[in-house]
Amino acid sequence: MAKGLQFMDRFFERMSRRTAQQVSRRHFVSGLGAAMVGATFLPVLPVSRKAQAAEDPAAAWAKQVEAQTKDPRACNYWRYCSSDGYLCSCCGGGPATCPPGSVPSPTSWVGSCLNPDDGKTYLIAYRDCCGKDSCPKCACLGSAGEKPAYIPQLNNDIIWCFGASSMIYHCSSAAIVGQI
Amino acid sequence: MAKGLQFMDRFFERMSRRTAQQVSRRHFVSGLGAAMVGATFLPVLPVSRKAQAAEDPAAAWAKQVEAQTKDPRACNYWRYCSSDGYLCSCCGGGPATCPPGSVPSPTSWVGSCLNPDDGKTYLIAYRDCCGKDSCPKCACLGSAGEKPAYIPQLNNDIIWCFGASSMIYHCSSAAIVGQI
Amino acid sequence: MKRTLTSVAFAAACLAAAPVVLADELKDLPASAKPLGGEQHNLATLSKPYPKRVYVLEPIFPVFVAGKIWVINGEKQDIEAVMSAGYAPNFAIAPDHSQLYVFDTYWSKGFRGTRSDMATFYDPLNLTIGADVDLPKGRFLVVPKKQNAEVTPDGRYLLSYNLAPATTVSVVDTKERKYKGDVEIPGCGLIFPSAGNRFSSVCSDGTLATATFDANIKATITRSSKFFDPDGDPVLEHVGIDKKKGMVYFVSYEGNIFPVDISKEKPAFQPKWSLLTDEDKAESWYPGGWQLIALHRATQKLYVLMHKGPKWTHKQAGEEVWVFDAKTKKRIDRIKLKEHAISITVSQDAEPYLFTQTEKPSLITYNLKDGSEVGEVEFGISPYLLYVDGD
Amino acid sequence: MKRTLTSVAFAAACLAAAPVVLADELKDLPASAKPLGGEQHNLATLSKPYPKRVYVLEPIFPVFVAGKIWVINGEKQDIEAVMSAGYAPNFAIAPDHSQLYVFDTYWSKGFRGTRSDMATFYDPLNLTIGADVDLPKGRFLVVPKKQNAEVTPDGRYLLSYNLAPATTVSVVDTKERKYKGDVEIPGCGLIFPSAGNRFSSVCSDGTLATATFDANIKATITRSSKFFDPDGDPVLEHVGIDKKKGMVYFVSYEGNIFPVDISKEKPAFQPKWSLLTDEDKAESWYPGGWQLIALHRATQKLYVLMHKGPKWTHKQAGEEVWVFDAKTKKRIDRIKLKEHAISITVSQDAEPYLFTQTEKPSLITYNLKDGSEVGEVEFGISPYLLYVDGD
Repeated sequence: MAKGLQFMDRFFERMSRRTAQQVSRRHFVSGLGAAMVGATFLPVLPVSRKAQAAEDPAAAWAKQVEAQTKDPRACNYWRYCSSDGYLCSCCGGGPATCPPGSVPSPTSWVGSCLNPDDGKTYLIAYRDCCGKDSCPKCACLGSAGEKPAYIPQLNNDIIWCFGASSMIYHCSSAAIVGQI
Repeated sequence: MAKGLQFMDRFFERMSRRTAQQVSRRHFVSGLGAAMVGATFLPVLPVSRKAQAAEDPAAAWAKQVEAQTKDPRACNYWRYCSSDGYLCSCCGGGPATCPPGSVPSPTSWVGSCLNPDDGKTYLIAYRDCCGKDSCPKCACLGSAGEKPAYIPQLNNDIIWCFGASSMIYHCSSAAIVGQI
Repeated sequence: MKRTLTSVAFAAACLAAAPVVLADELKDLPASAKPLGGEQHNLATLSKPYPKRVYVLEPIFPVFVAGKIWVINGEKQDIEAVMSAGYAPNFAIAPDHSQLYVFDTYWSKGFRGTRSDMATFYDPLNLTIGADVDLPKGRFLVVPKKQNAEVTPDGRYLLSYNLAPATTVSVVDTKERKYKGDVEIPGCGLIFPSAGNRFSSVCSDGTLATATFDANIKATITRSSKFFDPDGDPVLEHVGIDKKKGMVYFVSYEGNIFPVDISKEKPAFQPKWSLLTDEDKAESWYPGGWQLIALHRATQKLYVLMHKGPKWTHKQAGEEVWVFDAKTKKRIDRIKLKEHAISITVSQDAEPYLFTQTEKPSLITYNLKDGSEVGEVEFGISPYLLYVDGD
Repeated sequence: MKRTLTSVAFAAACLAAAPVVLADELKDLPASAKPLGGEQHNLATLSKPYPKRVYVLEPIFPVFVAGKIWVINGEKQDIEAVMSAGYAPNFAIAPDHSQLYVFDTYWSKGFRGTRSDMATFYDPLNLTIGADVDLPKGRFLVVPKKQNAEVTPDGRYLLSYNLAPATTVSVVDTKERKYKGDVEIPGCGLIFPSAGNRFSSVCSDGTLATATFDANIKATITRSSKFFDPDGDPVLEHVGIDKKKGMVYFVSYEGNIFPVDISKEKPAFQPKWSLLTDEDKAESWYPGGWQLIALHRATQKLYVLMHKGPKWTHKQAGEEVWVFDAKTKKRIDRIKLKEHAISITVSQDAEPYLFTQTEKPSLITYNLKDGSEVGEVEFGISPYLLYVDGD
């Protein structure tokens, strides 16, 4: 089992214990948000795994859609290889900027996408902007490396607003957080 | 001033007095509903006015859209000359039948449409079906004889759910209630 | 299966505008991975109001319980933000641009449960909510029309029309952020604010009612004589309006303009005039659409959406915009629209743009200098009403 | 202007199914008018459940706060009713057809305010609401997937998955109409009910968790050994399922079928087999879509939406439905779809229909006797999940 999944299990386990202690869901979620936002330790614990270019979903996607780095309002913008939803870039925000009046989520999942300009693979945090109903422009469905929701830390169908003041999905952003 | 308008004014006046007596809006509306549904006297007080075929909006509409009497799911079905909204006929109801799970409104406005089969003009009660969000199939916009909302008894933009248990518009029905 | 999708976890970023300090946190990355400091998850704010910003109110017809308001950059033809709203919302802008107001109705369980009506105060830069002011008498639930909710010229009061079926206007004090009372306007509708404590309404008998209210919302109502024929040629609900001067241009089904000066306590009715020549009438031109008329204040030009009838097509989208000089009462231009439009407005600056809401739907913008197309932006399912800063 | 639009008033009709007694009331009509007794304002009810009725759940993506459920007559290709719903709803049908269940989430002011989560009980004929059962732990908010909410085979309990981010299953007693408690399934998701007090879930480590709970919702969880590789070839979330026999056919990204018998306390894993021949693989065929697989119970035929990849296109709409005999593990038919589909289901009767939700969007129905098209009905903006009575 990969490190990330171990982390997730620990994470779930910890949260489950809290649930078991009869912490109400709403306190629980807001507690989580506070914990995550306020914590010095930010729980980014990636999974280590050997790259095999031939089966690299990021590279496959970049090739399939002719990924580009110029237009963050197009579905084939390189960072969106695993993004599912409405692009914040089309709704008054940017690839890593929430539109006015929305609420940036403190939580996200992290995928990896290939930058076609430098040929390098970057870690992308898929963070939702929350607090308003769907934005809804530029619906894009990237699914490179995306997994079912029983592996939540790799799933893009989930409303990634955990820890935000609202669980309402407005749009999808994609921030660079590392490089592989 | 036409009889209908007089009636409306009296109606408004009576209601205004009640409002002034600090009856809350919700009690007020439900009281209205009860009054209208339960009353032996149903306040249908049409306006008398001489017909002039040349300017008859019902006849003009029937000609313009090639009104028909066979398909109540088409916008040119003869009764819909002044109907604005989604046809209940397309959502599990009929021209005078609300779809399952919706709430028939006890109030309506009354227009008149020409039946192209018998060449006669009928009074049509435009009753909304309420209680669920838009149905939403067969959007039709008839505006024959339709007036601005400051003449509410002739306006089809209004949510005609007064007196129903819900002010949420689901679809539009059109029942025959008389003949001119 | 091997893959390079290697880095997967809940990632925690900091809230708006605070930098994300991921650098130290990526120590558990695989050897091949380098943290990059982490891109901020920023939160955008709007620039200050400017004349060519357009707010487009969208009652979403197939999902009527949840409307939207689109904030459009009319210079760049771009979306600046999207606001969420409820059932048949209305919108207004404070005259000093200091607030945006949404008049709204919700049910606690979406389409059922407890109803609540409110005026919501939005900061115009952050689009954050400053207040929900309860409207205890409710709101008029209708396909949204601009003059069903307004703000007084001094910005002091919000006015929200209600028909339940008594016809009243709810008054909200914007300073106190409180509902203050209702003004009864029996048999009338629509709100044309003319002073800090005065507004006029159109009545079903063809008169204009003018209500003046005091600080306790005690009102006196005066009724004008009949100035239009509600049976033969009623005026439409959308008007050309100069809120600063207190001038309203009503347009009727038959294409007549009824100018009314509401700046004084007693409305002054100017002679009606027709948009249509005999030739136009022979060609069966009619005004029509939804928000079908706009006024450019500085030049007193009127812009009217026109289509070829027959009669009783007053809601049909327009294929042309006709331009009139309200002073000379002459048509001075015809703009053939690229796409038929249901609503129009104009910016109030010196080099105005014409904004047209098409049936497509899209917002197509024309430069009024020469009628040329500036651009087109597509959004929404059924956008309906247009507002510009300073209109 | 003269006109014959003469009869205008508030007209009051009686409520559902009660006749309107207008005859006596039209005495004030103009001389030319004759009352006609007045047409009733009736209220329709649904016919009894039947195998080819399809419930289509629509999370409306551009207006996500307000979903819908469409009740479709799959025989006549017609809309029987439209139900309103909230945010990312789920749906379930009582095994005895006595209730419809909507698992739902609302905010008191549409997109803001107080959140409430509930299981709503609907009468299947009148579509009236019998109960809202509060789900105090919330619900999993995600693009709706069928196995996130279920009902036990005996109809006794509703099971609703939650990730907040603790992973639990909320249990509602349908007799008492009360929330009874939550079962924790750490690291697992999806619900496959197998008995009145038992369900299985898929875990992120490739195992199956099986939870058995008592009347107080005290649960014991057992974990199987790993039966699929979550890194290399995870199983998708939608399955072919025989809820009566307790048989689940998982399908994986790479087109493998993992049959699991969950009818006993301990799940029995049958050998995996592939949908794909070497030739199919050479042509790059993959399963894909959303609800991409269906089982016809009586014949144990599996229907799978297929498209030509590349890899990682597991959500791409299918261009063909491949038919497999789950006993012989052989493909027995290929149905070329008129329109690409994201979701499919089949009726469970002896002459089954295949229902396909297309991207158009529309519901296109095929007769499985010969693959011929039965008809097409268009509705909605983004319908997503299909349910049939008895599936």
